[in-house]
Amino acid sequence: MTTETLIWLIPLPPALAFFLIVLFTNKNKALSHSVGVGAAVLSWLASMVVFFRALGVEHLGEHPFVSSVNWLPTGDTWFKIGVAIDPLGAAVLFFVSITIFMIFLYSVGYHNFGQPKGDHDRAGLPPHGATVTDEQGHKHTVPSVEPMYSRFFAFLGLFAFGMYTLVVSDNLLTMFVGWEIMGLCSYLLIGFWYGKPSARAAAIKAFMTTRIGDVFMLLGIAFLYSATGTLTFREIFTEEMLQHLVSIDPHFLGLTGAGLIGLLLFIGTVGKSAQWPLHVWLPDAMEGPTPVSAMIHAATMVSAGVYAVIRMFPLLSLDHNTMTVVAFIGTFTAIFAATIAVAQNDIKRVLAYSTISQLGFMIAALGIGAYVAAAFHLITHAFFKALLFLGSGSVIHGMEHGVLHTGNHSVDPQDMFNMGGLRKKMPITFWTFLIGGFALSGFPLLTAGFWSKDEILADAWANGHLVVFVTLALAAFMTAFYTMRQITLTFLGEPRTKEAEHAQETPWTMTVPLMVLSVFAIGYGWVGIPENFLNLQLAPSWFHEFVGGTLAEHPEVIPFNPIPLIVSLVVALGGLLLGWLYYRNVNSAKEDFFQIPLLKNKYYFDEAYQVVFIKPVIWLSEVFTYKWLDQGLIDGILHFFGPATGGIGGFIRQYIDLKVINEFIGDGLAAVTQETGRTLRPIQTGRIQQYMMLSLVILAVVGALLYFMLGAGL
Amino acid sequence: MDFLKDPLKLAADWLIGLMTGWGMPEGVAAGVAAFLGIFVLIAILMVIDIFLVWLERKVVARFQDRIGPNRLGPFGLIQPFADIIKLLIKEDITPANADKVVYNLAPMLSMMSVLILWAIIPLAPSMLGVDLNVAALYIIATGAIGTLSIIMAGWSSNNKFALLGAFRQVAVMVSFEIPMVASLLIPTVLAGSMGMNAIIEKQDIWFFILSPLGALIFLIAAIAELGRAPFDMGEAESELISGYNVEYSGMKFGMFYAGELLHAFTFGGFWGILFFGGYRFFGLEQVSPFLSIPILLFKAVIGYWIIMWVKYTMMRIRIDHMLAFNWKFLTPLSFALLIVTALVHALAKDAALWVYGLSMFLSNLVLGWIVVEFLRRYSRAEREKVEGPARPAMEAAGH
Amino acid sequence: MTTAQIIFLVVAAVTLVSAFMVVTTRNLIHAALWLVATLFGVAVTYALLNANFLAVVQVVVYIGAIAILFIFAVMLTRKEMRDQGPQLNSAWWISALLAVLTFGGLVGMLWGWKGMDTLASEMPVGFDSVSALGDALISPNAFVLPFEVASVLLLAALVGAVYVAFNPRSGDSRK
Amino acid sequence: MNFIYEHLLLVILFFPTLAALVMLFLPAGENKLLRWFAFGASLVPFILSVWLWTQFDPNAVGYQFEAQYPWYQALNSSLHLGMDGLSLTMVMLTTLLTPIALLASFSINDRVKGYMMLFLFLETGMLGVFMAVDLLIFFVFWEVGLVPMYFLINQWGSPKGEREVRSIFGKFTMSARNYASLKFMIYTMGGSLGLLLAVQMLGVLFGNYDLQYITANWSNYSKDLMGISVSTVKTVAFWAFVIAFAVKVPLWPFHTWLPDAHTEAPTAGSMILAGVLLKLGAYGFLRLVLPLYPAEAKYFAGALAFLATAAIVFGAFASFGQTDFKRLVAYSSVNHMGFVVLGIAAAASAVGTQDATIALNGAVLQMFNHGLSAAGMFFLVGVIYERTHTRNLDDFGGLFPLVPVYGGILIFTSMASLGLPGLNGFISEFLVVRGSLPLLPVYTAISMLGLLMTGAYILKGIKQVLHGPLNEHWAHGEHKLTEINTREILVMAPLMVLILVIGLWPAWILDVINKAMMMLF
Amino acid sequence: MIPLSWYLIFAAGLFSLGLFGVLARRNAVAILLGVELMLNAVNINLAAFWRYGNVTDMTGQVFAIIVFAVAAAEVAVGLALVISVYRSRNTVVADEIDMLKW
Repeated sequence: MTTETLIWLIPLPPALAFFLIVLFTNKNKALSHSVGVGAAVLSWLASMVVFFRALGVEHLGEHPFVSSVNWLPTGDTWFKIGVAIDPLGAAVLFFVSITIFMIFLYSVGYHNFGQPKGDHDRAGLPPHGATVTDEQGHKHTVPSVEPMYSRFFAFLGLFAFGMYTLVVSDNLLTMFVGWEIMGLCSYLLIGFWYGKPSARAAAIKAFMTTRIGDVFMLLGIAFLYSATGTLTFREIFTEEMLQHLVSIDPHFLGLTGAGLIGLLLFIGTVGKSAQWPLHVWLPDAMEGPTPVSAMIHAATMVSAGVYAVIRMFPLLSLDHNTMTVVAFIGTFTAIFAATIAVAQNDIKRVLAYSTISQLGFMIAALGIGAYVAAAFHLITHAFFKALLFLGSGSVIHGMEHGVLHTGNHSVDPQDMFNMGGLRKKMPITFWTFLIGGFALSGFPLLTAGFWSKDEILADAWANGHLVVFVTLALAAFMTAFYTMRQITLTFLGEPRTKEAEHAQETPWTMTVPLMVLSVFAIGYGWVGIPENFLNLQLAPSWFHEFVGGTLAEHPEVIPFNPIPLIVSLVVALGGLLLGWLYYRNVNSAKEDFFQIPLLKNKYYFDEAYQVVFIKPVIWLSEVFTYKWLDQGLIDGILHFFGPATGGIGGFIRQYIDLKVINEFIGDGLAAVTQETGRTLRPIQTGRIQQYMMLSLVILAVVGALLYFMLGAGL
Repeated sequence: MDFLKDPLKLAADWLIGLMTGWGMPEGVAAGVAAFLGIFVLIAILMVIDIFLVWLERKVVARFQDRIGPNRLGPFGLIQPFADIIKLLIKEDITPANADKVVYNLAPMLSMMSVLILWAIIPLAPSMLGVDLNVAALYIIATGAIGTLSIIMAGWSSNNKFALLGAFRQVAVMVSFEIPMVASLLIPTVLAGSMGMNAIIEKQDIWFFILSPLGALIFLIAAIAELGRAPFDMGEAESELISGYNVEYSGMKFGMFYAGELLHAFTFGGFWGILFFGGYRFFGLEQVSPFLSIPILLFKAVIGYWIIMWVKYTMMRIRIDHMLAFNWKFLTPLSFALLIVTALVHALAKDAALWVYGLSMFLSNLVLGWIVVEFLRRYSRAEREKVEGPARPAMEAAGH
Repeated sequence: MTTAQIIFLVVAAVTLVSAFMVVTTRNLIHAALWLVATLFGVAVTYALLNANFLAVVQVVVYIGAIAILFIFAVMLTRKEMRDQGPQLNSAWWISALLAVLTFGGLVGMLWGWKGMDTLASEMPVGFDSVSALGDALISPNAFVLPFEVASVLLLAALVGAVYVAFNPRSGDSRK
Repeated sequence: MNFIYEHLLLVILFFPTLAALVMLFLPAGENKLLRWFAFGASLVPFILSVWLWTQFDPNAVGYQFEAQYPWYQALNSSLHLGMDGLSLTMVMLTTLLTPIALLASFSINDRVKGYMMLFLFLETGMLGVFMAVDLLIFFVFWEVGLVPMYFLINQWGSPKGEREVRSIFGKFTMSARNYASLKFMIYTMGGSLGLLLAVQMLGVLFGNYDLQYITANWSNYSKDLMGISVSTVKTVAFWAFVIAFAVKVPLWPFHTWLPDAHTEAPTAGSMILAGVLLKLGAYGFLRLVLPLYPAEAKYFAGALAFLATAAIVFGAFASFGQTDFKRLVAYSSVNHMGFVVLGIAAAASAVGTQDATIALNGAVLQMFNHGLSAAGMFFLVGVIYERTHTRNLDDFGGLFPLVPVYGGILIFTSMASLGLPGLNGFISEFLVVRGSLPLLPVYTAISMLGLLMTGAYILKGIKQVLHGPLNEHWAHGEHKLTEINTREILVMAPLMVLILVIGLWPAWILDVINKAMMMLF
Repeated sequence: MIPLSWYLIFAAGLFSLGLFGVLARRNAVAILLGVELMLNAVNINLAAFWRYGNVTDMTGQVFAIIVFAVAAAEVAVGLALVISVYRSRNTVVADEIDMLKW
């Protein structure tokens, strides 16, 4: 099979799995997850084949794998859609396929496959556990299987389809298709336990917030399309096309055409990658099952946002203003989210804010032109954040064991202050989580996070973006701090609750993905070690060479500078140390100095949005548009016509019809007619033959008259 | 050979030659010759009629396990002549208050309606009165005269039984004319012509095989048209003494009687012509009219025999059942059959002969099966309406 | 005088005499029978006009059905066998006058028409008027619609006649 | 067969009427027979129009399958039928939706015969508009479609509900369905008065009503008329046309009949109303307004776009503000049809350019797509209404576990309505936006707000019906909500398949539309 | 040969006789007899015009056929009416059936 065909086929298995599960196997849990995992394996295999074939191609950037077909007729021309794998695509495909595969596998265990059905479980709510009686007659409460098990795999499949589509597509439109399908899936998956009002609200919030971005992005796509006549990346990123875009003046805030398009597309990313000010949905998205969080935050959706920006980098970089905006948003988000993360107690929420923060890193990196660094951080982050989320899921799962054991459902299994000492109960989870956490913090030399984050800082320093550099360094410090806080509160020390004491290690389907991902969380950093690290003149960074090849102008290798290195060493190690020192003594939320209300309540952004946007929109909809405009004004005008017509009609009837027409004309005529009829009545004898004679006579007379009067020439 | 091939023309030519030799104008001579031909034909028919009386009596006797006429002549062959003599010498009674003209006209019309049918019967390819292009309708038209004669007889007799018989008979005849027309149209459709010769020439396969159902309908309608049992409403001895001809005696009655027999024989002949290939019999008709006439007559006798068979084995049907049978069953069926036949004919006429024949035959069969099935269900429903739902046999046995 | 003319004159005379009898005979049954004779005459006229189909149909429809119906109707609408009272109404002479006038008017009007002396057209060789008539009746380009309408009319008349003549007191024989 | 082929349009057009007339003779009580008969009869035009589709040559210029029958010869108006890519798409939509709607109506038990007959008449009315190549015929069918719909709403609409009518003359109440049907009828008729007048004017002017002839001559007609300058006449006539069609589409601010009519109509009525009847208006724009008044349309494109944008934005807002599920869906039609008109307005402003063609492609495809998704949505609302006898969103809640299949279908269809990429709505909306943006950038940008709110109200619907804590009222006892049944799934199946197929591979239908648009404009 | 005029005059005579019957006979059945005569007269004309006009154009004969159908219908309905009237009013004299006045 040619590589091109194979690329076409990559997204298909998950989509087919979706339809298979929805239409046929939804009653059978084992079959459903087999189909789902099988599809993930197929896609993974195909992705690996494509990836390794891509590795073997010299100058893949100039000669990517491409294939396209006609899709939409637009006048005389066709809009083509197609697939393409260039170095960036290949690199992204690599991590996407692995994480997706791992998440699929993980979900089997996470949703308690093989466990009995719950006693009171109902579709739409998380499983509550099942009571089983063992041989001795003792009753145990054990985790129960998810009631909508099959559905979960179907959604995951669709999600994977969206992501693969996004990665392999060679044009913005199909990319947008994948993008939006993921949006739908995130909606469905966040609202997976739709019975919970919070989940339902979170799902809508996620969808709507990202949709704000999407709408702008769509506008940007349309603009781009009408400006260039194509949406295919290869064709847009040619020299003359980019020049043409720059030359357009859209009369908007002094931006160039390229700048405006870039900005519009970037707003899409802001929504999707949860950048400030559209970040609010992502923490709430934690309402979904943990594999979903991993899926959304690590492997796919938020990465997709960054991926899109990386993709559009040649366009974005054309306009200085846009780049500034991007850099600002990224940097601000990085520090902003990091401060919030410090004050969160929910294990997943911390990770969520951490994700926002890390995405801010990437965006900031792009904003300062650090193309490769952003891509690199995207991938390493995907690995270790997926690891962390899956790890936290494992922790929660273990805690739920404990909750079921004690039967005390008031204990929140996600609150870190209810945990402690889990390293003994869940060793595999602990060690993998530790790896992930260290990677996130940028633990020097060993972890992937260090190399990628260091590269961003180095780029910022080298390009002279001092503000960005300082802010990001601060954010990195806080990252290390809250990561250590999390690890300390969760795993170290002694169990703070009974439930934590009874936590259990999770099954292999959950731990294997953790272990696999932890390998990448460490190892993947090594493919991007800069060649002049410590001026050692190592081999050229493979990642830099490979991914950098995507761009037409090969990004230059920045010279080594010890300052960013030292800074990143200091912030990472310092943060970790400080976190450990402080939190090993903190035993409850009250003792925590960082539970500042402003931070804990996320700077009151939700509340502000509620007041500034949502309430007015509801008022606008329910009262202004519907009640006042439609029912009041327009219908009011209409309702004027009905009664008015009725009134006119009434008048006419009363004074013209009844008086004049009826009484005078109508009745008068009738009286005359009646009198005439009465007089002429005797003519009617009722004898048919007399009638016939009469008619014949008349006929004869009339005929004769006609004959003679009209002339005999007839 | 000429004589064998076309004796009629030979004889006519000779006659005309003879008469023109006497000085007659040619037109008059042809007229006289034609008249002579008609006369000869009628004479032969009369003789045949006489033998039909004998045949009928013989056959009915056999059906009833008797011997029949056997005293006069060999096998009682002379018996009919004796009968005729008896009829001729009987007193000719005209009832009081009878409408004399009409009374006397009726038997003549009755006989006439039968005889003029022979104008269109082809005895041989070259031997027929007129090759009318509306011959099939002509059969019906002559039936109308028969009807007229019956009602005239019934009315002019000034007898309530006669009138009742005439009414009933006429009602039946008028009703059964419709399936008759429809079934006559089936050979017409198949042959593409109403002419008798054309219909016969088309019958490479007997139309009976192409349309057995049509032949059956024609037979039933013909029996009703003839007023023979089981449809002998006009006579119905047990109810009306003798129906419309109750007041007739002597040779006037004889004319009704002989007319009926000849009519039956004639319809047997038409049955043979329309559905069994007429004078055709494996090419024998090509040899000589002297072969084809016996072939036709043989077929007519067979038809006549079947009509007799029906008459002497079936019981009489009540008048309302009979009319209901016609209007609710036979007429719709005949129309349905006509439509089916026309459709199949239109669809399959260009196909191979065996395909055409088979599809025709099968379509008839299918239609017949549907009808029988429908009748079965209908009658079961009717029975259940009267008797209540049929009980299972076991339960019934228990009572 | 050719043979055809003689035949025509004879037929016409018989027909007209019969027709006269139809309208004047006291006995209605006789009138109906005279009508049969008239109709026969008309049928023969058709035959003279080479309209075979019309001739045969005339016999089938008029004599076989309509005349019979008349006879039935006459018989059903009388109390005695003999007809009582005058058969013509008091104004019969006006009617006679009108009829004569009509005849005179018609003939008078026809008299001046130049087409009166037309002779019969030549029949094309091999022309079968029956099949031509059949084609005309069912051809969409010709008369299929009137033909179908006529059939609907007949059906309606059938149903209507049954309904009108049905005696509700006698009821349905099946009940 | 040859006869049918030669008169294919006529057969498709009048077969439903014929079937309805035959139905007149079917026994009134035999509901099953009547339903199946009507359903079967409506399948025939569908099959024929599929055949039509296969026989249609998208590359041929002008009308195909043209057929002309004498009609009103004194006026030189003839029953002139024709078909191009535009009408073909709409005819397909109509003949597809009618059997589906009839299948959806199998649950009607009240006066089935009349109901089914009205539906079949309705089909003829709608098809006639799409097939007419004669202005007078167009108008006749335009009005013919109203009558059955009026009775369907008035007689078979939701039985409950009072409507308080407030006006400056005071207040009074009437039954909701009566109000809705009256409003629908009078509004549409009132709107089309101007159209009638304008059509008559054209007819008098040109001595015939042949669309092709008038199109060829009217747009560059330059003599004064009745002492008034031709440009004034044209402007007035243009607005007469526009208002008639705008009411039908409906454009803001002529849209208020729509939520009432849709809400009160029986389920299948709403399906057809939203699925096809609204398209008549848009079709009118494409078939008559743009070809007849290119200059005026170009001049007033901005105004049209303003109204379209208002429809999009206000429609979306109003939809979001509803508590009645069906009304929510009804307002969504205003929103979606706004995109159609936006595309048309954009195209009017620059006829002949590629952008215009794309915008028109989008508009026509949006018509087709909205026909599918709106019909589906209304049907789904009807399904749940039939079971619960309430449409109030607050009465539902958390029904997903009770009706998983229904829920899945509802989400699927909602997403099509929302314009999710991969489903049909996205393609058309994208094309409209793509086509309009360079031509009418401000309006297009504002309409994006509507697109955003589309998401909001769709999600609101799903949230209130399917998600959230289960309303125990529907979980047990006599109120227990039953799952969507096989018939109802069969109703949805073709819609869903088409939604998906067009979403993934739109070229098969868009190619026909595209070629038609290229030839028309 | 026979000129067309013979047929026309013959038909006119028949028609006038029928007309007389219709106008003068008292019995309703007899009136209908007269009507039949008139119809036949018309038919003769139709057939004659066919024969004397264009023979291949079957319009005349078709008209005659349709007149047959009309006549049959007329007789069926007319006689049914007569019988119905007779049943209710016990008379078939046209002059006595004169309720339908004023």
